[in-house]
Amino acid sequence: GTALATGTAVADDHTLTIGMSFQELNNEYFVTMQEALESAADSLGAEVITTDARHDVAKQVSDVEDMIQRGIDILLLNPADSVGVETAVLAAKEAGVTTVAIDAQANGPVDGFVGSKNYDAGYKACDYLAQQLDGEGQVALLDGIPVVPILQRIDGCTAALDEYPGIEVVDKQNGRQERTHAMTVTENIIQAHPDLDGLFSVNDIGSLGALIAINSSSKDIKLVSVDGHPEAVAEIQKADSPFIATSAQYPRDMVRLGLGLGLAKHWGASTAPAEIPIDVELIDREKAADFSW
Amino acid sequence: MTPLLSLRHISKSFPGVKALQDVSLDVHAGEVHALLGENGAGKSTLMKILCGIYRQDEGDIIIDGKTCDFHGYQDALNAGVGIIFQEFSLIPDLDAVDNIFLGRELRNRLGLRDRPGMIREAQRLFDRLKVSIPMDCPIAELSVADQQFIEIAKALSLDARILVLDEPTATLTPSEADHLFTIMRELREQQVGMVFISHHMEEIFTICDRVTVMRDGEKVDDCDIVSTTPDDLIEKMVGRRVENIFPEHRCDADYHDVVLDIEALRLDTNGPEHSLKLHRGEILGFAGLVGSGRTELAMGLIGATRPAHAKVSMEGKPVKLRHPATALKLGIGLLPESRKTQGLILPFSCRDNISLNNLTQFQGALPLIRRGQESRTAAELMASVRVKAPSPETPVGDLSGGNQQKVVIARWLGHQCKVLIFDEPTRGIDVGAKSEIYALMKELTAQGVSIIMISSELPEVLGLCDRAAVFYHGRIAAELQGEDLNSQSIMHHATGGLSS
Amino acid sequence: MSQLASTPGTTRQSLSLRLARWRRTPVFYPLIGFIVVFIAMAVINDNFLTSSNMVNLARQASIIAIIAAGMSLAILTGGIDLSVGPVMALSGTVMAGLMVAGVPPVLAIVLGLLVGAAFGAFNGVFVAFAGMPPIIVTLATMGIARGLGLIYTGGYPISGLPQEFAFFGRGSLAGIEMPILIMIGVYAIGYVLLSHTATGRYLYAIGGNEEATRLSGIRVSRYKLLVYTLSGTTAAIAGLILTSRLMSGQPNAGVGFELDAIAAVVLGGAAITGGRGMILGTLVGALLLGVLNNGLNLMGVSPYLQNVIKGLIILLAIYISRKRTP
Amino acid sequence: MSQLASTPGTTRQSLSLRLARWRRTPVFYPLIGFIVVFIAMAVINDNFLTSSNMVNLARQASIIAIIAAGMSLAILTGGIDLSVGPVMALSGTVMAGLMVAGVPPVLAIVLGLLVGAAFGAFNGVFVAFAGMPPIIVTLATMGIARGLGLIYTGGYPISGLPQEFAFFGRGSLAGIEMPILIMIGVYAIGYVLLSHTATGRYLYAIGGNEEATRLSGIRVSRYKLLVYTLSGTTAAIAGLILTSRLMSGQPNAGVGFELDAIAAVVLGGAAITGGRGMILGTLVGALLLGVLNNGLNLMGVSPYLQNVIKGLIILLAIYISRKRTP
Ligand SMILES: Nc1ncnc2c1ncn2[C@@H]1O[C@H](COP(=O)(O)OP(=O)(O)OP(=O)(O)O)[C@@H](O)[C@H]1O
Ligand SMILES: Nc1ncnc2c1ncn2[C@@H]1O[C@H](COP(=O)(O)OP(=O)(O)OP(=O)(O)O)[C@@H](O)[C@H]1O
Ligand SMILES: [Mg+2]
Ligand SMILES: [Mg+2]
Repeated sequence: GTALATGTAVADDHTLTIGMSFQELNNEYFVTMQEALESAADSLGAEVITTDARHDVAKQVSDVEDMIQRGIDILLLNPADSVGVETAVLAAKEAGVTTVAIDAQANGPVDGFVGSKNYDAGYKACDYLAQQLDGEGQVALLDGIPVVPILQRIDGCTAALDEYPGIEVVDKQNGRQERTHAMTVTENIIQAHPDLDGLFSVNDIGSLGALIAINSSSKDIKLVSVDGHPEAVAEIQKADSPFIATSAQYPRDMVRLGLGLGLAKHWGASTAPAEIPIDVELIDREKAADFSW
Repeated sequence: MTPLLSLRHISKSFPGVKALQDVSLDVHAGEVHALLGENGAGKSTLMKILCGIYRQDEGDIIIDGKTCDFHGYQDALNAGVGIIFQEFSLIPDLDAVDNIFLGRELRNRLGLRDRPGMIREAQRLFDRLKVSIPMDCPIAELSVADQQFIEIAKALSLDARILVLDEPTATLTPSEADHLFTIMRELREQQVGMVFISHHMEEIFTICDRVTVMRDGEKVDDCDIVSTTPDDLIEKMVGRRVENIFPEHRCDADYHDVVLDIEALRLDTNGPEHSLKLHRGEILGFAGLVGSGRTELAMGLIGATRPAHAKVSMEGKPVKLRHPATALKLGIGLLPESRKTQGLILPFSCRDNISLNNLTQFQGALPLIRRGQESRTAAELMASVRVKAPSPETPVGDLSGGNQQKVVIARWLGHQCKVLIFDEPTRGIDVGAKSEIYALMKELTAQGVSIIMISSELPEVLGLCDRAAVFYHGRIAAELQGEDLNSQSIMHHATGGLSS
Repeated sequence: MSQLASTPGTTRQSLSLRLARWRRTPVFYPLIGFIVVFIAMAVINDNFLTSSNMVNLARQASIIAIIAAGMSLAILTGGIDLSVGPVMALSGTVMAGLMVAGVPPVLAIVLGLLVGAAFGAFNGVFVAFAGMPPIIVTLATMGIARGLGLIYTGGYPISGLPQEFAFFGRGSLAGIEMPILIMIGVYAIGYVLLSHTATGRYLYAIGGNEEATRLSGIRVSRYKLLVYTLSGTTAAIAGLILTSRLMSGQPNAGVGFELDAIAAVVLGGAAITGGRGMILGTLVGALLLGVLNNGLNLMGVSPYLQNVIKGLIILLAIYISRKRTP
Repeated sequence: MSQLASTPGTTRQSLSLRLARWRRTPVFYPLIGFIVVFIAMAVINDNFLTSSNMVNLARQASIIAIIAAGMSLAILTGGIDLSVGPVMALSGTVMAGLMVAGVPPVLAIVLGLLVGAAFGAFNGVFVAFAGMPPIIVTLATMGIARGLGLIYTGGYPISGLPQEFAFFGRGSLAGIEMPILIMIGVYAIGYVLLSHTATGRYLYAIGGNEEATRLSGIRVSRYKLLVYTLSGTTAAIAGLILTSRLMSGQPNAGVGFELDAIAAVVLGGAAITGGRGMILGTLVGALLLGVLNNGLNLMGVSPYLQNVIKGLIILLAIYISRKRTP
């Protein structure tokens, strides 16, 4: 890739082509990224190709291979699995494509990584939860698909809760980050632990499912999670909602920074940072009114 | 001389049925032994025990003086027993060669199948049977007779010392059956012992040396064939004298009243055009050799297959028969030729099978079925055709072939049908049941029902029909009536004029 | 011998006879299995037998149970419907989308159910009139329905539904929660249809021997079309409940539901080859699956191990109920 | 009449006869379909017909193709194997786990393949000896295999595999990439097995009429056991390639692969009811799916729309190849 694109038009006869492979596209979080990417690419006059791996890393590898066939210059890779995606990174490298991992790190010779501080996200949410419970009570965790960012959120959350000796983690079940499943699992957690006080979900979609279960149990269970999903933010704003806070990520910024980093590397910038961690912000009832992705 | 095979005091029960009770049977080398009995007498069951497919509850199988203990057909094969099954045991998607050698393939040096070798071997068998059957098309595409010959060739290729033939002639023409008898005589020369099951009395007197008669799972008698007569055997079999299996000949037909008028019916675009009239109260026979196209015409007529062109009227009004359901609505019913695959719902009870297409009769104001009424009607119908079954709730699959056939007939009796098409209604059915079915058909015509009877048995056509259409190669070669309806002219037309 | 037998039991043997007949119905073993597992769960787990958990369990089982009712019909006729999950999602998102666009909830629901029925009929046309094997047709349409749902929503869940719509998933009538009530309704209709109408008998007959059924003058194709239409409709009803419970249309819901529904039908004693089974058996099967899911969850069994235990119990249940046929 | 017929063709009609016969083989329509779609893709898309994309396509198709080879055997005998995806994942993670634990790659691979074969045999025992319907058995074992894989890995992918292991997924031999080579090998063995050995005949026979096959003295249960063992083995081989390509054992891999494999088999002209089909047809079917995936991706069709288009093409293909049987 030697073609240089100016801010407004196309250099040479080659249109800059940006490929982005998503781990899923059924989640507003990723769809927001896709929108941000498209509008950014528009202003560059670049072409965008997106694919949806449906959480299947083997499919993701195929998707990337096909994109390479189509001659992409920059690959924004949102890995379904950090390790498994290495083949795709290698293939991209071989084809001279600049690769930036988005949201989760990818193994192999990537040119850069942009992602949230997931440990902090878990930590902040659970620290807030513990404070709201006055450092006392039973808490359950709603786990998700075992990939690094999710793992880090759980780690961060556990670390925060460990600082409060009065808090007991009584259960950890997998809600698969999906509304229906999270709802059912939460219903059962509530049945198994009638005295539950708090719940941490690894993402907002899962917590929206859990919220239904909590509401219909009419128990006082406080709920926190990670993402900043618009539905979650709207929910947090409601008075007396069990949903009290979420550690917000910035999907638009993530993709903007990722694309920027990719372009810089593509143009040959050698001093560009290898990694851009993005801060997360805890959105509680007060801040929710002004927040959106 | 010790017999080659000796079955001693065999008993066998199925849930609810005592199929065999203390049956003994001796077969000597070089003997053709007939096994005779009504439907459900237990013939096939006895033979399946001999072949290790069922296990007897009591009794012994002794071959060459040694008691055998079979745990499956393979064991019986190893002991030199082979069988031609009553129900085909062929694989429809495989070709003739694969079917004949299934389980006993010839192999080449690499251990792979030696197909040329098998083709040679199969050709030898076919030559011996004087048939020519294509070797490499799936046998599902062959005629029933060809399939029967493949079944026979398969059994011959076993080089069995004891060969069981369970109704092998039911689907063969007389001349084809004669080839089979020639082979059986050869085998007799080679000291093979054979058990031959058939409902055709004349065949038994043609080929057999001894006969064992069974009734209701018990042995009634055995004797040398020379010391008995057909009437005698029938009496032993049925338990009463059957004077004449055909009802008194009486014509119920009203030749001024055409019920069904097939003005023009072409099955394929290029096929021959059929035309035919059926009168009220008439029994019209469809005679011809197996595979001559009678079933095809019947199926096309009721709309079970889509004919290329059809101009048909019923009682003077033109009708379109696009589906068996339309036919049913107009009062035309078909009793298909294969009861297992086309007639019966095997998992259903007798009652459910009989009421299958009558259910709307049992509905009240709401479209709900009144069970009591349904059961009563079914029981009445079963009684009227004398189905031998423990109760209307008995699964139909547990009945013998003949009784299954009667269940299908009973289904159509529940309708006020104007036209009934019986396709080989007596295939594989014993003499007693046959005469009952004939009587039933006569009863129907007396009530003004018109019947088309497809039959490959000449005596049946001659004994029952008022008129006959003779088929040859998919065409109606002749319509015979009165004086002309005799066996010579039927055979003449059925073989395309070759056998005059 | 057989002539002498039975004038159906009015005598004193009738009790043991009735028991024997009862043992032979397809629901006998499933019911035993259900009771055994139920008692085991109740013994192991203190929180299991509370009334709130019973309601919880029935509510959780209702969605699969409703889908499985339609699946029963398909399996009974010797077919199968793999497209139920995506059809459920599609109908649910259509309802949600219409409501958000301002269509009154009742109309939106009717239209959503019609979408499910229409998609089922689309399956049915291929199965009934083109004579294609149901497993293949619905395998293909599974992808189509999923794609349509995703295209319709653009991949986003649809939220912002009117509050009164929550009634179907969260409300209750006469003290019974709506999802449970709807499930009972579906099964009541299914029971009458299968056991007391001519149509039901035809469906069994088609599964038992399609050719014979056709030759005896029954319009097999029409009934097959009906079956797949009903299966699409039950999927849509499940979609209604799910959408109302979540108060959002989820284009991606129902992944793997077809497998759960098939498991429920077969656990309920139906023959996968058709012709044999009872709709109430399917209900028992669905509740058995529900008890397993709920009970194992309550016991805090790791989700990974749950897969294994559920699989083994299904194997065992089918194995035991198989034994009976010789 | 049979006496008069045919002495098989050695005459001049033989060419048209051979063409007619060729048209009647199960691969005829699939091959036509494949060629049509292939040409369409090549015309629409400039990047499609490059040699690098052809390799790319074959490599991508190889995993489903290998699984589908085993699936062919199961379907041919009138069965099905839904557990292939999880078995693939389980074998792959076992290989990875063993290697990480220091077992030499070759030994780890052998053990991983054995795990697949053993799991297949486990299926086979239930199908062959307990007489349970394959669709149910493998539905249950699907959950079991998935659970075992997840338990074994604790849910996390296993990485850190020795570099030389990459050979099977990323290496090449004699200029052909290993996944493609392995796929060719599997199909060559499958072809000989089905078309030139007695065992192959028996598998067709079992699918055509199991009872009759048994009556011919063939030990049907043994062959069924063999079939499911082989299906487990091919799933494990696919697991080897996948693990090597990803250089990590993925316990969650292979979701929905059973459906793709079934689609490949049926697109390849096999009857889902058994008894009819050719292994090379399955290869054509798998490549057709590969062409669709790759071609639609290259065309930049939205992932949602891809579902719909793929479904419609599968429907159409099966519809056309169905028409032939009257
Ligand atoms: N598998 C079975 N299960 C239950 N009952 C059976 C079974 N097979 C046969 N029977 C019963 O055993 C009896 C004997 O049947 P069998 O088939 O031996 O009669 P058959 O003499 O061969 O009659 P046909 O002349 O009709 O062939 C019948 O009453 C039949 O209903
Ligand atoms: N599945 C098939 N494939 C090819 N040819 C067939 C098939 N079935 C029947 N035929 C042929 O069609 C012709 C008519 O068969 P049909 O069954 O109508 O004859 P039929 O006179 O009723 O004989 P049967 O006594 O066997 O009932 C025969 O030549 C037969 O070989
Ligand atoms: Mg018999
Ligand atoms: Mg016929």
